[in-house]
Amino acid sequence: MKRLTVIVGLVCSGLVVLAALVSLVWTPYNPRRVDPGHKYAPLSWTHLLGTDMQGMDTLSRLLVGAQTTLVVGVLAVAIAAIVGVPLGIFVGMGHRFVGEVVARGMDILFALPALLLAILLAAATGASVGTATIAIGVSTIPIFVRMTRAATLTIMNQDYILAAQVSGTPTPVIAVRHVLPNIAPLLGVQAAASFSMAILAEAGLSYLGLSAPPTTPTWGRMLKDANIFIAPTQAVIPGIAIAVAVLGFNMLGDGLRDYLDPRLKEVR
Amino acid sequence: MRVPHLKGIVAAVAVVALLTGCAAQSPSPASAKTLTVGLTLEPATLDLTTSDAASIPQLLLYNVYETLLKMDSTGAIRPLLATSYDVSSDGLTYTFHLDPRAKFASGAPVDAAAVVSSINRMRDAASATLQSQMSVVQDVQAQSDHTVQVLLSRPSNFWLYSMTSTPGIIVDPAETDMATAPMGSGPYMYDSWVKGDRITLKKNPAYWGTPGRFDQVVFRYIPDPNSMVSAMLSGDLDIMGEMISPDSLPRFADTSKYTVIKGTTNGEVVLGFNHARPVMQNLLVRQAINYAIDRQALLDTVWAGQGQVIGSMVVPTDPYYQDLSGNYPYDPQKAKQLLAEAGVSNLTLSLRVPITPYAPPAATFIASQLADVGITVTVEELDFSSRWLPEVFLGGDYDMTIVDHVEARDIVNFANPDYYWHYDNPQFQALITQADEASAADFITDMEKAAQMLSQDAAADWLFVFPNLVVARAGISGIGANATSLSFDVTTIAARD
Amino acid sequence: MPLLRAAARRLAIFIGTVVVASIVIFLIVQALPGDVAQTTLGMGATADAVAALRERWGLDQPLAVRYGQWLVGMLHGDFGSSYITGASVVSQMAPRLAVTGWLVGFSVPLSLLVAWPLGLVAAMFRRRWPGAVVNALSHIGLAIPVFFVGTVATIIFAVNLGWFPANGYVTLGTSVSRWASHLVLPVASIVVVQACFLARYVRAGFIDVLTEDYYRTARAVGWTRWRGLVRHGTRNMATSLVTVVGVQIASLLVGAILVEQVFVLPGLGTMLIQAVQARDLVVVQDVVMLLVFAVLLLNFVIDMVYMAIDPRLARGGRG
Amino acid sequence: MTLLAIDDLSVDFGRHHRPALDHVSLLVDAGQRLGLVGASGSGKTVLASAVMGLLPDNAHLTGTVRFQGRDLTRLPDAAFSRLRGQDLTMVFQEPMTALDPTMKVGRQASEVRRLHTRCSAAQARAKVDEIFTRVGLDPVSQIADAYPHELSGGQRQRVVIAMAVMNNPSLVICDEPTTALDAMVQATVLALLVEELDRVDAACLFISHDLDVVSSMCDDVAVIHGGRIVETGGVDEVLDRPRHPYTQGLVATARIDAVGPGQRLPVIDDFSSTSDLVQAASEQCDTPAPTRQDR
Repeated sequence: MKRLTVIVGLVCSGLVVLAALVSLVWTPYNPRRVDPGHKYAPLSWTHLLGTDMQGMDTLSRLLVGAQTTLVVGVLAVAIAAIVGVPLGIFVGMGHRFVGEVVARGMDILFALPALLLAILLAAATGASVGTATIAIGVSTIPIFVRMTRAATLTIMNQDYILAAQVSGTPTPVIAVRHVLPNIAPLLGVQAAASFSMAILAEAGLSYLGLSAPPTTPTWGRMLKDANIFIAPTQAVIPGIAIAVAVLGFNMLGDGLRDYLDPRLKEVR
Repeated sequence: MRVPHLKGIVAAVAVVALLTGCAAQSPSPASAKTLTVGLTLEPATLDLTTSDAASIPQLLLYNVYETLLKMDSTGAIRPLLATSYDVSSDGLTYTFHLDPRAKFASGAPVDAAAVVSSINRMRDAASATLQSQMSVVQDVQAQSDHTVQVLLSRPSNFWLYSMTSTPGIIVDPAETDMATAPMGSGPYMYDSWVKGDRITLKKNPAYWGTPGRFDQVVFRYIPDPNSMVSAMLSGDLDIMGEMISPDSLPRFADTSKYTVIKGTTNGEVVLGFNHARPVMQNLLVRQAINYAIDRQALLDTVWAGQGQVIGSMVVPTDPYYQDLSGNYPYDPQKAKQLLAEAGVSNLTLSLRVPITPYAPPAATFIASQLADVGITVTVEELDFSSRWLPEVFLGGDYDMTIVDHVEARDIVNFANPDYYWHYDNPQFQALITQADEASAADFITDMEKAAQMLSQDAAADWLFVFPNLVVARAGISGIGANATSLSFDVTTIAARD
Repeated sequence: MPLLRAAARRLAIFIGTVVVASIVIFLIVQALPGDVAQTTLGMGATADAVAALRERWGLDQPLAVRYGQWLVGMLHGDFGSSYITGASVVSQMAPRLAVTGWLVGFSVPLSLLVAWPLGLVAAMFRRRWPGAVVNALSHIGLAIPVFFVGTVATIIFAVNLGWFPANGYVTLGTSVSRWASHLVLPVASIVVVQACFLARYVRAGFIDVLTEDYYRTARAVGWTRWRGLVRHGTRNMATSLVTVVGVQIASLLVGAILVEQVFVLPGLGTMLIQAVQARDLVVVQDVVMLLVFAVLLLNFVIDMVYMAIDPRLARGGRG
Repeated sequence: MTLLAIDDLSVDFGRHHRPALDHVSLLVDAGQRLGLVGASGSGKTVLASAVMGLLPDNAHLTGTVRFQGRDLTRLPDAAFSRLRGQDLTMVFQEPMTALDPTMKVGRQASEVRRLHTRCSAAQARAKVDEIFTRVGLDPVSQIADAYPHELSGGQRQRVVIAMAVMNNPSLVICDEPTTALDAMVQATVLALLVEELDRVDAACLFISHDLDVVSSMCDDVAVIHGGRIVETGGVDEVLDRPRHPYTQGLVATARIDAVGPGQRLPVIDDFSSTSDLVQAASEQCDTPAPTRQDR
């Protein structure tokens, strides 16, 4: 079952990546070109997934939308990790007081979830995929800080760290050479989980109009703009795409964790 | 054994039972005495003198506040608080004869003193729109208890017309808080406001004219098109006051359940050009854009073919309407040719639109069609009040934008070079002033000329006339087909059951 | 008494954090571009009118003064007045808070109620098909956006079946039955997603318990698999779940906005969006502060609850 | 009279793993105290878990475990649970973790009573007080009201023992009950255990790696190695004249006092150079392992 989780995760997330890659070189139609005569075309061989209210080909938009999905996920996780991991390690290795201050700072940041940040950010500079990504990324920082800090604390109790400290290895070197490699697998798991959460959050922001403009094909936007009464398939298709992407990266993360977590191996 | 979760389970089961048990009762409007109307935009304030958001007169005009004169559904001026009026031959002095029966919901009479104070209130309003509409008023005086005389500084056809709308409302002199407690003389009075959801009006029991048919009228504000349609389909609403997803109209085709009312409004959906931008000052570019957009296809795609294509800033209910929609037929080749002639290539234009049901899809459509003739369009959606207003409308930071100009006879805005289009055409300005001061017959011909001038100059691209689309459940009657004023007028609406 | 001292220390930290948060929020909100005076006056604003309105609303005073007024006001329970309507923010916020409160208040316990047995089954049968089914379901439920769930629920239960109203809200005071019927679909939509989320934590918590020696002891003294797990697992699992539930409540306070939008509920989230659009900064500031305060308070309460649930932590406190 | 009869019991955790128990047969008579000796990983704990029915659910089990004549391996969980804690109980190695950290120990102990005996909370509590006093937990009321983390290791193990003997079981399985305790406490806890076992007249399967402890506690001993019982017999006989090479090694390494100064300390491998050899040797010995049944 562990293996099944990883396989499903790989297949689903692989599909998203594949769609994004394919869309870079080929889409059946121009995803931004309206076709007034073919509004709400049903699923057919000419339009495999039909067309939307503007007569744009849904499959083409779905493929291109995968790009945005991935970019949002990658950048949001990158923001969170680039800020969160060094901060977490620093706090984990450092003084208690510093740790307390950072922890309270993270409490405040944690109290400003992606939605709130996105609303404020959109108010300041206008809504775009960029503001949505930043909001999601920043709101994910506390998760990375906390996880990194906890993992670092565990590592810091290990004898080889003590040995390194006794032998006078500078702290930054210990951080890079000993701590980082040891928490890397955990970071991978967290990244996968945060990735899927970022995709879901972006869809939510799109739904509230806090992300992509109407001309940019994104899945959340397609779902928001679909007329569920007249062309329900046009709402269901991006809905499924979002679910597949989230499911894929979630299961990937879960599968990875099960492999890494020894506690789950010997269960009485 | 003590099971610690038992209590929790029992409580939760009780809650579930409560919820489902309650839900078994009918969720539809409680009684026939309540009319529930779904609208889109909730006002931020009810104070007409500080904000000129159309959502305020939509709710209050005619229903709560009455005007001296009223615009009926055919566009004709009818008496309301004033039974009649006289105009002096020089067109400078208007004398209004008030209906002696008229009184406010508070019981106070609508007398000359009240009218004078109200008109002065409008003249002093913070809203610049009101100020400019009332700028021709030189003096207001009570002649007798029921006679009011208004002196204008110059003759103005537009002024009398505006008196049927917001500038003409008569506010109870006892009014102290227009923002949250409007007081007028209409058949309904303000009752309560659940912010973010609904505003409730209740019947004015002492109304001086034909009383309202409902004990209360609930206006529910539902910005999302799908949610609005859901509410109508599930029976939560009696009337869907604005059909903002016309694609869904087929769902209301069953005439035994629903009545679909189609009419017209004063709203022109305008693809506005920023004439302050050098590239937009080029007539050939403006004309090329007009040729490049297939307006009928746009209307069919974006608004399900409801509405009507026009060729200028004039709607079919205006007395000076003429069909100019054929001036720029869809011709991408011609558009390319004009662009080449103008010597522009690789043109990139910003299209910054407010978040409304029509503008973003129209923008998507336009971006695609302009891409076909080689113009790159970057579309941006802006929240109307917090971003579109300051940045586009006031800040002038845009190349093109799309807005439904809902005010009646707002062609005059093209005569104002400070208006956000920055269209500065002295000939046109002179023509408008001439029309405003002209006799009734000359007014029409002057206005026809003005409309033609705008079209030839491609001052904008008039996409279509915004239709009045209302869906009511069967049994509701009295809804005007055309929305000639900003009001969603419920005073004439009745329910059969 | 160490427990009391630990609590006092946490209280002090909590208060300090709240003050810092208020400064951060004040600065963020003040940094928002746009002007409430201009926004209110709309298309017809003149420079003079805007300036006059700004002066009337005290917007021309220096930042520090306005922050001080705001903070002192809040301590007295006065959250200021809306620029636009002049109504006190507290009076506007209270009904909104009630809506969001009902949403969160119903959906969190109900989610737990659904998640607990699901997680229990998934843990006990983790190697067999019931565990796999629960696991798969929770994965799928978690992957579907809540607004999509809400939309589909509306179509099925309001439009097609007509069991519940499609959207909107009726206050408890107006009619209890209509209030309840308006809450069913929104709460159910949240529960579907939240239960899936929580079920995974419940499952993980119970699996942890299954590996614990005290569970073996419980079995050895005669508890059956299930009853032993319920009896000795729930409380231990709860310690790890408290944080998760806290995070859930926190994210729901704001996250409910999606459901509020789908079901047109006049909750805090909708209020915030409207206030931001109108640039009614006093309201924005207060709503954001309220939400942040709620989350910080929740954190604080969780710490306290931890000390209560797990007596071992009374001494050390949570990491 | 045979109380517990393990016959041809094999346990493995998945096809790809070496069996944890390999065709084990063992008898415990009523009142008998049988020591089970082996190194870590030899299968001692698996055997105990198999008897208690507490193997993880990925374990695959063949053979029979008869207790009072009933085959425990086919007993449904509910029926088995009525047996556990009543007739068949267990004392665990780690007193630190064997008790629910979130529940007061008095309540945990009284649960054991109420699970198997129809009685009121007060009656159960009285019983707990009685047993706690007996096992030397003093002051009783204070300890019963304490959480496990508030007690010392020795106190906790006394609680566990109290829970094990609460219902006068006929068999108590002790899995290294004193290993985690320091030497001083070990002796008193062992003495207490013997006393309690005698009082309730229970048989005992005493698992340990410590030959001294086993020889002081038990009448008989079985040696387990690599999942197999390699030797069984009376304690003195097996320890004085070990027959199986592994047992010889075990005995020699335990008797370091016999090693002269300057001599290298013996290790198990001196007696069976590789584990393969041990396997081979044990297979040469007749299977099942040599058994000397004195009674």
